[in-house]
Amino acid sequence: MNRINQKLQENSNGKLLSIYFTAGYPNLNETAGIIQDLEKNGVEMIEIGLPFSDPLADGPTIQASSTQALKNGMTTELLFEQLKDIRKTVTIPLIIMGYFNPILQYGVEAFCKKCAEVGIDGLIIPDLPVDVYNQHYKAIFEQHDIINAFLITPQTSEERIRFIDSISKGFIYMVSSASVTGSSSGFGDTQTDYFKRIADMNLNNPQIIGFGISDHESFTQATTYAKGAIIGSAFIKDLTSNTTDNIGNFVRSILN
Amino acid sequence: MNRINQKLQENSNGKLLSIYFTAGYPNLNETAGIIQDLEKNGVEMIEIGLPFSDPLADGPTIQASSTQALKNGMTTELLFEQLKDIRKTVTIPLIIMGYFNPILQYGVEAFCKKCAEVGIDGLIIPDLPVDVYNQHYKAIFEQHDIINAFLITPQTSEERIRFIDSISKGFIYMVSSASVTGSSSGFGDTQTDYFKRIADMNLNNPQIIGFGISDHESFTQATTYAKGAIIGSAFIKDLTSNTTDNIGNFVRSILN
Amino acid sequence: MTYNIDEKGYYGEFGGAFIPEMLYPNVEELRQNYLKVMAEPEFQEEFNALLKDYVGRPSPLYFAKRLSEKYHTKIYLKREDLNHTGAHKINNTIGQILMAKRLGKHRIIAETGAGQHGVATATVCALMGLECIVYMGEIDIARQAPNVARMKMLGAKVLPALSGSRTLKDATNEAIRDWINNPVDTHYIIGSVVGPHPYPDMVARFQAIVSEEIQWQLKEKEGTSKPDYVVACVGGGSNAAGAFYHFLEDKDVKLIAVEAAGKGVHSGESAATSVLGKEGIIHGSKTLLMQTQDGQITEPYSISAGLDYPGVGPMHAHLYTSGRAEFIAITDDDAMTSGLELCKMEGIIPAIESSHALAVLQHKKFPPDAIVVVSLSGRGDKDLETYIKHFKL
Amino acid sequence: MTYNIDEKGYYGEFGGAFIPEMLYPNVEELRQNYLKVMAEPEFQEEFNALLKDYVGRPSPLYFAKRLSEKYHTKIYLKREDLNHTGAHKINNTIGQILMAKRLGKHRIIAETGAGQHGVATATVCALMGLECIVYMGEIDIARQAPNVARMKMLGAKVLPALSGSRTLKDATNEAIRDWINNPVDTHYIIGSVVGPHPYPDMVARFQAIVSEEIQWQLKEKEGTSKPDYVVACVGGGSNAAGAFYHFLEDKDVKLIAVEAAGKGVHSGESAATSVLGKEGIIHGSKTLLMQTQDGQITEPYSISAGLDYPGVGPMHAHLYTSGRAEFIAITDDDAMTSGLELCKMEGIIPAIESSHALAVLQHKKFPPDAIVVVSLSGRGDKDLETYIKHFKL
Ligand SMILES: Cc1ncc(COP(=O)(O)O)c(C=O)c1O
Ligand SMILES: Cc1ncc(COP(=O)(O)O)c(C=O)c1O
Repeated sequence: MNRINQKLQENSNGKLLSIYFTAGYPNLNETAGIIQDLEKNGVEMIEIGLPFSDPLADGPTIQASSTQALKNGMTTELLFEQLKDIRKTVTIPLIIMGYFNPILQYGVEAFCKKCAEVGIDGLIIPDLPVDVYNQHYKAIFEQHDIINAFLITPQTSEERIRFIDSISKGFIYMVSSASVTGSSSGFGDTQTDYFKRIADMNLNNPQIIGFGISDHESFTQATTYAKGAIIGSAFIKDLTSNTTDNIGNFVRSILN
Repeated sequence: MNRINQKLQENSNGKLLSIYFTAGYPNLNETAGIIQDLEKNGVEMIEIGLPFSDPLADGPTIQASSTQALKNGMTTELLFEQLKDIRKTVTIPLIIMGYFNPILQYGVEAFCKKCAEVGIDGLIIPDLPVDVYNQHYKAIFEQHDIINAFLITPQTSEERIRFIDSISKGFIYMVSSASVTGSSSGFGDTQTDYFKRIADMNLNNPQIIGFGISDHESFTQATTYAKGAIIGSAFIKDLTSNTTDNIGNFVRSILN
Repeated sequence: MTYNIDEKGYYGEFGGAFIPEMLYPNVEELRQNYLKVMAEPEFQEEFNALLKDYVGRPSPLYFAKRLSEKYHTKIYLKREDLNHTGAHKINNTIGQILMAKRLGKHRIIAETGAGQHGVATATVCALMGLECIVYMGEIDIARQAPNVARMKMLGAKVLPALSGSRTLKDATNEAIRDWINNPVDTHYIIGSVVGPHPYPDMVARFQAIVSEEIQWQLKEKEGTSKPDYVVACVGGGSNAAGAFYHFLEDKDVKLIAVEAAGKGVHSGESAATSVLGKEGIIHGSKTLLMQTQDGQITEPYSISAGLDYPGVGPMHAHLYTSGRAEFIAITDDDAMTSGLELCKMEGIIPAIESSHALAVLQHKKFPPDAIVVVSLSGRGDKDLETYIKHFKL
Repeated sequence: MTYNIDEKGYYGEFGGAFIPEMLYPNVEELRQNYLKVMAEPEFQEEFNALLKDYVGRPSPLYFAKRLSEKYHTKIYLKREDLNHTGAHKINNTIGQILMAKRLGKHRIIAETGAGQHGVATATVCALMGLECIVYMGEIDIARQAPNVARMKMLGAKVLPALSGSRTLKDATNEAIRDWINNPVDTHYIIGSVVGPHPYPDMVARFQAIVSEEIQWQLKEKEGTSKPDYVVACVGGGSNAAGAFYHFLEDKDVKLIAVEAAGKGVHSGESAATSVLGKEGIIHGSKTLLMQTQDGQITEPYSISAGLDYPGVGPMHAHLYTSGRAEFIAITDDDAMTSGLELCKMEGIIPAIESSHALAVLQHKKFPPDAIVVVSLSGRGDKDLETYIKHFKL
């Protein structure tokens, strides 16, 4: 069974914390270290950002981290190299989150194969629409047992959510509000209504909420309605100000 | 008999020197003094420039002198005031040279009357065309015995020269080359051919050459073909560098 | 009474050719030939083809919906701003360059204020491969920098006029001096309905295409070829002459000429010639002009370089004294406000000259069913810096 | 083989809508409606009326006599420079603003490179009274200052894109981000035939008026509605798409697409996508783009802000790989020389983008009786400073 599915099944309290970070940021060769630290401190799933020159769904924080990572020399090849022994030490699900073009250039099949080799469990590709995936790439992903997670937003119609649910094999990435990453913090009524609405749909796939989660309060709010929550920009900011030494403190501040 | 006609008759050697200066330049109240000095030193006719804001037939030297004269406070009224006793001391013909608009504002009739009163003998108004003069103002000028001198240029057709000659009562102002004042110095073949051509026309009115005469040589060249010659810009320049003290020297440098 | 020119070159008492003898052959050559040349079918054909394919005529007659709603009247804008080079000026320079070629001239001079006429002249000279010298006041060179750059690109030589107020009047003096010095090979393309006869009439005829188009365009849109009002700014008066031309003799069409009041008509910094001027001679023409009692020409002021002229063309002097046209003076501030209003409401950045015409809407109430045609004589690209500074944008 | 779009939104292998889910409702709404809306008679009527009376269409098809003589072929210039706001861009923004209104949007965003699309968008927003935000690379803001001033005058907010190369690509990213953040009330007016389906097709259809006019204008002038060659520069590709549109399926008409070679195609400072690019995804579309082996999008370079884009629209990717169009890359220097040549020989100051198209005349010999239509996509007023500096005028 894919580690993602396993994790989602075994995590029973429904407060799964997932952390996003950009590979190669702030320093080129800390990818494995950050992953290990995160796991050690109680993070249950990790999105490893494959940096992209034009991350159009991301806000300024993640954009800047991607730019820096690329400047530092991060490449697709290097990331896989850094991850090649990751399964010797890490057991939680690992997801690569990246834009479609670098994956396309690597070759979708080659990319999936390589992911499987190093122990990556899933992908999140914001600009690969579910329809294109479904038509062209589903078979490849499934062959390599790579889970592709799709996004839904407050504007996604019920019909489309059901369709996405039908295609999904792991979880649904629920964007808290229609916005790029890092845009807002804390949730109001509009958002909790939306969380409720989706929870009430009783989808096949569990939902993990992302975008706009930055602290214990918003994490708690999100995980009231969904299986888990993803923190990205807030973690990047913490890495920027406090370096990797603070990872434990950061994770604790979210969980407790 | 008008002093201009008298002078042109009595001047037998055909080397009449006429000087132009701008009234009010370089200082406001030297008009009468300059005129007296010029006569004393052998100048036989004088054009007193009534300064104008937009002297479009004049080159930079006379333009600048006009601008300065106006700044100094020269006005039509003041010029007549400065000239009111001029005939107590000066006998040579005096001509006012000015653009038409200030004269029009004064009133053409009033202007001619005033000229006659103070002893001005003639006018040169570069932008009052002979045709307009002939139709509208001839009678007024003649009533006050003011001679209006017209210009001809190398481009003026023979027919038109004959017409201008028929209208003229004193002399014809022969512009040495088609140009604004102060543009050139010394005469080449084109110009002497033109001088000869006009001389050979045996016009009723004597010709006085102006524009481009600046020294003894060009004065001599011009007066070989014409009754006299007018110096303007060269004299203004001399006033600018050497003040009125040098008038005698300047005139002598032209004549000898 | 006619509002057109008579055989002697006068509009009523105004006009004529008060020129030094040095210019006589040039002006006379033009006077004897201009009507004949303009009537030649080949001339007409060449002129019209260039107006269509090069200038981009007809310029639209655009119904300004939002502006009309705001001012409760039917406002049409005659879009001379869409012409090649961005103003009505090119209608005239196309005509005159064809004239100059037929007269065998191969050197062209021009004066310019806002630079639009200079650009339009440099343009047609490039088109015909003729040498081009443009005189421009030193102050205007500074305040209309984009147009100076355009003239240079087009291969024209821009010479600064350093005398007097160093604006349009002085540039005109310099151009006339140049012409005096170059009487044989040079044609002087005057940029407005000013100067000695036949210039005012010739330029008006070249600009008359504007009202000719208004007639048929309005017929298409409103079923009548007669607007109730035609509004145009007046520097020298060429865009107004063009917009008025075919309506001059039809008093059903009310004509409104808009002058620049600068900082206020009586502020001492103004260019409102009809109010402040008296009959006199400027640049070879008898007309109304701003002058001292002594007949010295006054230095005018307007925020708009194209209206900063102490005279008006003789046609306009006649329209004013005869009462045929209403003259309205608009201050810098009001013009700027109306210019910005057009930007914000219709998406059109007008030349500051044209903004003066637009500002009439602030000052005069028109009946709700009146058809008001405003001459949008040029676009405001040349004026961006002035606008931005004025509004601190 | 067809060169038009298929039902799925692809030109051959290129196109599609590679967008984040956040944009799905917006793009889908547009996809479902655009053809329907465009087919409505009232839409057609409003669109055509604005093109005529506001934009000033038809734009002339001008026979460039002196240029034709020099290059021994028949050169026609399609004068998009005469459009209101000075480029072809407004054809599209007029169409899209009408579309946005019908979709009930009241906030408009746009990206801009040269500023022409930004000005064209700000213009139509002012015309319709809609809020307007324009994203523009910080570098482009500096090198296209006049257009920034114009946008401000028109009431648009210009926001600098500070990431990446700080040019068009990054401005586009910012605009997309804004759209993601404002999914309900906002319409994104993309300025070229790029972006997710249906944008490339929608923009091409709005620009198709260009080739529609070429057909009947050429018929009038040459008795045939088919040019032998159509030449257009390609930034994103919208002016080329418009100029090619009605000739796409007719191989008698040779199509030449001109890209910016910057300092030389292989100098590392270039924007010649067809040569340097590979298939990939940029701004929601599968197309050719300049990228590293790793799929990172390269920062392109061109002296021309409007061609400084690392991709081309999917239509052009298909025209290139299928061989339907010839692609020629023109350096900064050659473009500038051809731009100045047009100034000096025809009195037209072209946008530097358009100068790239003109420079094909230096590089390719056309038969003497060939009809070569060059898309003069815009005027050079925005580029004066660059020209002046380049030539030290
Ligand atoms: C756009 C524009 N409008 C009006 C004028 C004023 O000139 P005229 O009164 O001759 O139309 C100018 C002069 O430069 C101008 O550029
Ligand atoms: C005048 C002009 N031409 C061409 C272009 C390039 O765009 P496209 O390839 O979409 O026509 C631009 C873009 O700004 C432009 O302003």
